[in-house]
Amino acid sequence: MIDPTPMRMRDKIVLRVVSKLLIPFILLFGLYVQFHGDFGPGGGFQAGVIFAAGFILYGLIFGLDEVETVVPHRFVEIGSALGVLIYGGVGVVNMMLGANFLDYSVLAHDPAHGRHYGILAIEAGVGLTVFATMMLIFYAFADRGRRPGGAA
Amino acid sequence: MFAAAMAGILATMLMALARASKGPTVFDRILAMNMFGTQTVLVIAVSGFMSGRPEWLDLAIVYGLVNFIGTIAVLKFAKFGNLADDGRRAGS
Amino acid sequence: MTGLLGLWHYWMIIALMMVGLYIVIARDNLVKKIMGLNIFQTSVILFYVALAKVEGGTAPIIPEGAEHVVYSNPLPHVLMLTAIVVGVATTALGLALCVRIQEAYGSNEEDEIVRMDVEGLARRGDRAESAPHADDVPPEEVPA
Amino acid sequence: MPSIPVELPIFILHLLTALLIARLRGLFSAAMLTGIFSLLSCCLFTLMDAVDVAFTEAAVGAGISTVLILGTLALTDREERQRPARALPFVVVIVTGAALIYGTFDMPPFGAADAPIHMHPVVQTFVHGAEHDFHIPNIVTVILASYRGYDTLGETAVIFTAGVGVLLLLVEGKRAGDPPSEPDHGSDGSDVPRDEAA
Amino acid sequence: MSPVDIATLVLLVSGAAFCVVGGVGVLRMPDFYTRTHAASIPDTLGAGLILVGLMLQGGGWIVTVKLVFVLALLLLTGPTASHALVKAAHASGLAWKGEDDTHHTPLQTVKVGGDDAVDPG
Repeated sequence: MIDPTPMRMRDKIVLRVVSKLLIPFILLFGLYVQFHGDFGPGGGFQAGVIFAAGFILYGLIFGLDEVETVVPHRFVEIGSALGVLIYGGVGVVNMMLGANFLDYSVLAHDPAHGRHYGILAIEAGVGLTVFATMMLIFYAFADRGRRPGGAA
Repeated sequence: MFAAAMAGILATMLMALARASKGPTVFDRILAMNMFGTQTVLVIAVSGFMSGRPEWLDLAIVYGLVNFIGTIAVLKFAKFGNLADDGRRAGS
Repeated sequence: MTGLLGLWHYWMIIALMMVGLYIVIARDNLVKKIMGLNIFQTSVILFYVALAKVEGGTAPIIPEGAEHVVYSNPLPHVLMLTAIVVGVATTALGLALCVRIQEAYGSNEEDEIVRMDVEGLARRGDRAESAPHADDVPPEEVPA
Repeated sequence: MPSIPVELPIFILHLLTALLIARLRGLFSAAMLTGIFSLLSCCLFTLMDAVDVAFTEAAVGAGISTVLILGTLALTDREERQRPARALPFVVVIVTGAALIYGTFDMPPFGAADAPIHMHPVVQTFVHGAEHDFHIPNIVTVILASYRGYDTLGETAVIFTAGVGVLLLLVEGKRAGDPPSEPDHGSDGSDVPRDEAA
Repeated sequence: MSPVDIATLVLLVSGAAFCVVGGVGVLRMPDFYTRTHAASIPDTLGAGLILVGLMLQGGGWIVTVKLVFVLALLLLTGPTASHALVKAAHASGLAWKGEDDTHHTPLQTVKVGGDDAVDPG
């Protein structure tokens, strides 16, 4: 194509400072959405995507290598499976405690509290899977884009 | 009064869309897209007050964030042709 | 006929769906087809959400100290919420397929890919004219 | 009907955006317009009381989807080939649309409280249960995580499977445990060293 | 109508007016750089006025706090995006109206015509 551009994304100081300022808040907001999903709009699906969006912003500004050191490939690959495992595991724990699969009322003495805990646990599993899968997909596409000869 | 604000915002959205349609350069489209995103945030904020349940401004925050990320991604793609890193390692 | 005019939401959604369908069936570029599928998907989601709306209702989140509040139907919302996330995951899969097709054929246009496939098959047929079941051989990738 | 003045212009903008996506040949511009399209559908979801759906669409549609399409365009052709317009798709689309609109004539009007979908007792069970059995205000979360927990488990598994599929299709010859020296830039002389950050 | 309502009305209408002005500018300005100038009006002033107007309407402190967050976010990201956009456009050699476009050196990697054109015409 064309010879390398002299100015890289991370050399733009305004962009760099603003995104460094913004990313912690994005992640904090993701956690808020994850754990406030019982009371307002939100939940695991949304929180996972917002979390992934924060890291994708980091990767866009600072380069793929940087974000791969923060969220390694291995973590992403294990995490996307682990989330499903947490979800199913909560169901199995319920069965062991004598209730039906995914009937959370036995997780605490008060059935309402047990249901609340169960919902929090499986939302965490969903969030982990969604976050890890989105990162996985982003890595897969972006990684292929930087292979020599990989680009069309 | 909310309706008046909403009408203004919707008119602005229409004009931004017209600019996104006309172009002529890709940067004009990115500009229109960014502006459109801001107007969407305002639509959500105002419509929450119109419907009488304004407590879902979380949505507006997400819109703002996502709009910024989308603009940066589009910009990076326009400049470097990929999303991976700074174009140094892209196919030469 | 105020009854019919009360349906315009659905008509808008159908118009949207038809735009998506047009892109899917009329365009040859595979990435564009996926964008069309996205439009189609959004219109289906909109349709479900429109079904769930109750006039005078509010979002299905119980406000504090609520008594006799009318909520919109939360069930379609649940179905569509998961459908969106699954939709983006499957879109990613489709896009990955597009990338592989581009690498194998050097093109992302459906008619060119089909032409290459047919030519590849014909060449194979010439080569293995005497061999039985020549058609069973899967088409190999054709260099661009 | 107080809802018409707000929803109608947004529907029209939505439709215009979709037509614009259909018309543009440049895929990069079309990818940007999908972002706008998704933001507009979020607005519609919010106006139709589906805040959770709008939340998801905002996070997914405008952010991740755009990034993914751009990532694909980095690896594929960026422009459609010019082709003469064909008549058959138009006919198919118009006939299908007419049939679907004819089908809506039997539907209850938009927002009718006595539509069959709202009459089913399961909805009241869910709403009542969320309030009294769970003490959780967000009914959607309750249904998602508890009443339809199996469904959500399946959906989560589908997301995981799609991720595995993308991994199989796009990432090759490298395992998670391998040292970070990818085979990509081993022999490449023009390579930049890793610790260039300073 | 209480004084707060009147203040809200004034803020909302003036904010919407600024949005419309920005929209007209984006549509009518002659080249990309002037359009950027117009586009930053709704991003900052228009959005700011409308959000402050909504804050006056209240609805609990949490609503106000969230509105402040939205406003801060818009004020942070809008100018940043505009800045990055203009820098990218300038680096890619996009000429402004009246500049003779013989001396600039295009650096863009996306070199396509048609809808994705980097240079007009």
